[in-house]
Amino acid sequence: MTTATATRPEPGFGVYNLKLGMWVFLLSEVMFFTSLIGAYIILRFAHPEQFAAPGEVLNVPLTAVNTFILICSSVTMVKAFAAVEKDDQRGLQLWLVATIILGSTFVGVQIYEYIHLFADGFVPNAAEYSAGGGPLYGSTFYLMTGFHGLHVSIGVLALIWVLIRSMRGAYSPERLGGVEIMGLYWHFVDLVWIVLFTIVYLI
Amino acid sequence: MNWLLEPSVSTFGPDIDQLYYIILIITGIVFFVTEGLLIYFLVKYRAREGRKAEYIHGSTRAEVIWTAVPFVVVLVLALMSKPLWDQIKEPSLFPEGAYEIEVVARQFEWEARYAGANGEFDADDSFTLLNRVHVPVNQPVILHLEAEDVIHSFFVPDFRVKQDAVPGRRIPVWFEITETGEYELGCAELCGIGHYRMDGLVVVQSEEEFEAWKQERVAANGGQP
Amino acid sequence: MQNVDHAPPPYMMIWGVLAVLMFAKVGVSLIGMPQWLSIALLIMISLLSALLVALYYMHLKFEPKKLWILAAVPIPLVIIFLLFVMQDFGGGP
Amino acid sequence: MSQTAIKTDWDFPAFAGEGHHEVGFIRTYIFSTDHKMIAKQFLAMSLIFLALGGTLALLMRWQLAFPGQPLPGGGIFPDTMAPGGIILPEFYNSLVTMHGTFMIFFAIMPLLVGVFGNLLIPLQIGAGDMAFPKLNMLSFWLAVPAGFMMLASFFVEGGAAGAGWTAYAPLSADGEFTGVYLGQQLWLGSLFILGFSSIAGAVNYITTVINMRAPGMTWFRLPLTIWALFVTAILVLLAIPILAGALIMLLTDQTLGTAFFLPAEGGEPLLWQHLFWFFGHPEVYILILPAFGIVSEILANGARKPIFGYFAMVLAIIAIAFLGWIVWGHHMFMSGMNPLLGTTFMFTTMVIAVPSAIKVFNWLGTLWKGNIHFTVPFLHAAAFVSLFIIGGLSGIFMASTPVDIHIHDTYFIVAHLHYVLFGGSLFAIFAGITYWYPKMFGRLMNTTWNRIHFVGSFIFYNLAFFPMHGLGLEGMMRRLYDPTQYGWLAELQPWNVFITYAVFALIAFQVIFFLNFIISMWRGEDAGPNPWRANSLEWSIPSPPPHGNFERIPVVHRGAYEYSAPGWDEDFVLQNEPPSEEAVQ
Ligand code: HEA
Ligand code: HEA
Ligand code: CUA
Ligand SMILES: [Cu+2]
Repeated sequence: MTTATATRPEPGFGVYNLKLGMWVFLLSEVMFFTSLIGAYIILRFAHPEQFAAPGEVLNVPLTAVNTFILICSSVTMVKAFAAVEKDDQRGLQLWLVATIILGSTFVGVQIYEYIHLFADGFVPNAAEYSAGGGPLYGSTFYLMTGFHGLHVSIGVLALIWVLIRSMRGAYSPERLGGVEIMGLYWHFVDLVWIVLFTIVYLI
Repeated sequence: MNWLLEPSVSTFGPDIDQLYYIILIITGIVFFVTEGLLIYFLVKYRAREGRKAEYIHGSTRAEVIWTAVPFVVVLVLALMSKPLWDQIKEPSLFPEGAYEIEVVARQFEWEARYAGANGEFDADDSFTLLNRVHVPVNQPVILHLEAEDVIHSFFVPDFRVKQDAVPGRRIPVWFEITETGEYELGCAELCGIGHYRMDGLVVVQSEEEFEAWKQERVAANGGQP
Repeated sequence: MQNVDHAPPPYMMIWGVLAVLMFAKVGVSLIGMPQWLSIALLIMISLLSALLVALYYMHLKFEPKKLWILAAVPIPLVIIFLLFVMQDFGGGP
Repeated sequence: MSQTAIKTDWDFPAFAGEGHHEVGFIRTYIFSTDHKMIAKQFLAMSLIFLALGGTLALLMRWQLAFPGQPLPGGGIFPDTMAPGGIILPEFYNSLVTMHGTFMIFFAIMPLLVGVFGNLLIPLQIGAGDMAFPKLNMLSFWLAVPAGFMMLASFFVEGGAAGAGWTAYAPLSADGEFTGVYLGQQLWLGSLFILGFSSIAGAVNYITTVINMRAPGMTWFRLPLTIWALFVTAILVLLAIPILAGALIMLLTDQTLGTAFFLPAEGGEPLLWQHLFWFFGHPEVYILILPAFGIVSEILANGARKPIFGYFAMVLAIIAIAFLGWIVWGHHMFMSGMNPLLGTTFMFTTMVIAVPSAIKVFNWLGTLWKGNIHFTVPFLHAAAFVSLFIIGGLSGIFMASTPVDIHIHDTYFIVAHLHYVLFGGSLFAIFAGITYWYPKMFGRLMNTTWNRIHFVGSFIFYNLAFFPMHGLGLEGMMRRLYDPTQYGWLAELQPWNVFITYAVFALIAFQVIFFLNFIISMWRGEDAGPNPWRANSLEWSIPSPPPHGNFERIPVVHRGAYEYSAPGWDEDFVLQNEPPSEEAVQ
């Protein structure tokens, strides 16, 4: 028996370890965001008077654009993966750079939004902004968007790391695990934002 | 110290106790059967020279039986519990014409508020008591539990009554006591340093005594709430 | 994935669909329709978008069935949690 | 498919089976990526916390038996804890909280998941190491700072957290209520970090079990330990993040002025309870499922008989894990939760007794017609069965909502939780440690002392915890600094004294275990590869196994419980033993 078949998982999932590990990790992320989003939904049900209608406090057009940017970054990420599948090193790096730029833009816009909201007095423990008064709106808003932003920021750092490795020629069609799991994480963060954007800004 | 409960003095107390005894008997049987079998097998099948264990992998029929029987048993227990639970805790089923008192918990005391003649808790002739609750006997009583700081729990063992008082909520509890007397009240939810000394007294009085006592309190307060 | 046994996924098309869906959501939210309807629409659209991301960008569509099952494990838990807890706060169906 | 194999070996720094080279002291003992060493590291850490948790329990028991009397030698405590040796109420609250926290998060959970998960998963599935050895190392080295943070909280101003291990808000959400500020925040931060550790471990376990099983190791040939650990890992993976989210919200309530759980500003205390118990109930099954696995393994070994109803056992594990997600409300029957929801949770809670019944009866079935050898691990495993039955049956009382009205938050609950956690989990851990000690250290523990430890533990454990049921029925509340404050409890005081004496004896017997554990590392009898004449793969290789475990990846031919199979001379047959010609297949 050759080593190649011996290390092959017997029944297994037919998915290599790193990818499986990333998927498994993302499941725990689902639960993490569930607890944050769940808290938001429940507090909003319990105290509707503390929450403002869409657009009253938050800048929906700006964030819509920002959402669009994040969606674009997902397509550039998937393009990077498609490039490495074809051993297109240049394409890989270009698309990665594009993703990094879009990702940082997203974080930048979010920081800009935070600064404005802060200036307007909408802080995590703000009492003035919402209809009935009370800090729940600010608390939940910053909690959810903040943790999402943290995930994007970590993603950008990881992307930079992947970019550096790609410039050292670390990836090829046979060795693209690093790009693929990076993509999984990135798309997941995008997916979470799609949900967050809807329930935080639009509902 | 034993498996029997102290007698209870509320109307639903004996029902709770009865349910408790039913569960005690069922689990007691399960306990003796399973532990008995365990010991029996340990003794009977202890290792002996030259004997081999039997090569048995299981039995579908046995699995079905010991899945189905416990399932039926616990289902019956749940079905027996449900009506009693609803009777005690479901506000829409609370008895009519109950005497209502407001009980506010705070670190580390209980404050009972009695409504004035107009039924308001902040009327001129309403009054409060500290660490004491007077209630009439043989009449349903509803306590509206509130908490000012942290969660406390209103617990009168002899009544089989327990309910958390949660800040920000107003939670009704009802009971009807069948014997006059003084009963100790405790706080069952950890509420800080003084949790262990948050005791009080529930005084159950006959209808007349209760009315007289109330008049006395109102008079003593001189109309000051 | 390198022995490509399926056509390359339509990445750009998905991107277009996602963008359209996103702006559709903004539209739904801004034009005044009954709240229950807009909430229902918004949730449906965002779940659809999320599904597209998972299926195409995260390649779930091309992964073994077993991975699907694994990935679906949290979903019932999330639903159960929200449904149950909402009962306790005046919300919920 | 060969390309898939290439992709598997992608260039992530350390991959299983890669490091067959000599490594230095630090890489061997401290920053090791070898799963066996990590298991031992977890073992050392969690036994220390077990001992610490036991010490805290001792202090609590002193106070409960002799309230207001100075603790012998208690003068060493600062005046903020126990002036003149007399324990203060705030210190008592910290003791209860930290006792629960240490025991659950830093002793039992790492023992079951960290130790046995790391030790057994690669060995029993026939893999060289975990899927992600570096991540595994990280998992341990995140647990250590978390532990230090938790310990440090005793020494900060205001003392350690004192809101119970359940940290009910708003008591825990604002230092004003307890006088504990930094201590509570350290508690929250520590558990948050520990959460990362657990999730890292869980990702590793799940990936490893799915992908790295040796050829022939199909799902239904796995030892039940692996099934249990696998399902447990899924519970960890999904439950811990819920706690993490809740911890963060509580932390910001404490520090940033948010108000998730502070009702004065609109927050919802019950939201904390829902989040906590949505994590917390799966957590208690995290603390019992691996114990189920260990016990199944050892009962079959002791009885020299195949496990009864293997398939049903697997299904029961999965059923418990799933049902465990929909019963959390049974901790909240008295919380003011919607009564209808209470009814729903009562039904689900009752139903969870069914898969537990399947487990119990199949264990009994395993002993039936066996040929039972009373090895020390077997004794502990049998004790587990008998004590888990008691703990589980007391759960039925609490599951019945009307009965829970009376016993909620009383010592009945304390009795229940110690029956399932000590009588259950900890006895299984004793079984597991004594059983796999040779695989970890190459030597056997001293059997005589182990027997003495077992008998003493079993007797005094029951004497200590059984009377608590009675105390609870009489209405003695939990987390009660001084029971004599209440008239109806003062007369029960002799029982508290009795329990405390039993605890003294119980702890004395644990010292025997501790000494035996340490001394046997050097003095123990040489174990040989398979001292228990067991079947699973770890027994086919030397004790302790070399780095990389298996010389060649084994090929598995049968399930893990082929004891006393006909056609073999011995009453066991290793899973990787090739089928013999004569053997009746
Ligand atoms: C390892 C941990 C563990 C395990 C396995 C369990 C198992 C169970 N627990 Fe327990 N529980 C805890 C740990 C655990 N628990 C802890 C730590 C707390 C307190 C938390 C705190 O507040 O600090 C707690 C609290 C707790 C409560 C809350 C009480 C209260 O605060 O008021 C309830 C209520 O329903 C409950 C129920 C159950 C039930 C029904 C089971 C079932 O799974 C048990 C099933 C087993 C059996 C039933 C026995 C075997 C079966 C048979 C022999 C078959 C025949 C049986 C019948 C027909 C009935 N538990
Ligand atoms: C697994 C969990 C576990 C274990 C093992 C224990 C063990 C013990 N527990 Fe506790 N306990 C809890 C989990 C546990 N507990 C929890 C979760 C709570 C609720 C907390 C809360 O309300 O918030 C609680 C609460 C609790 C209370 C209620 C306090 C109150 O409500 O006021 C009491 C009171 O008597 C108590 C006592 C004890 C005692 C005497 C032991 C004894 O059995 C201790 C015996 C000592 C040991 C088992 C350790 C000795 C071990 C060694 C020396 C081995 C070392 C070996 C090496 C280092 C090689 N515990
Ligand atoms: Cu109030 Cu405990
Ligand atoms: Cu539970």
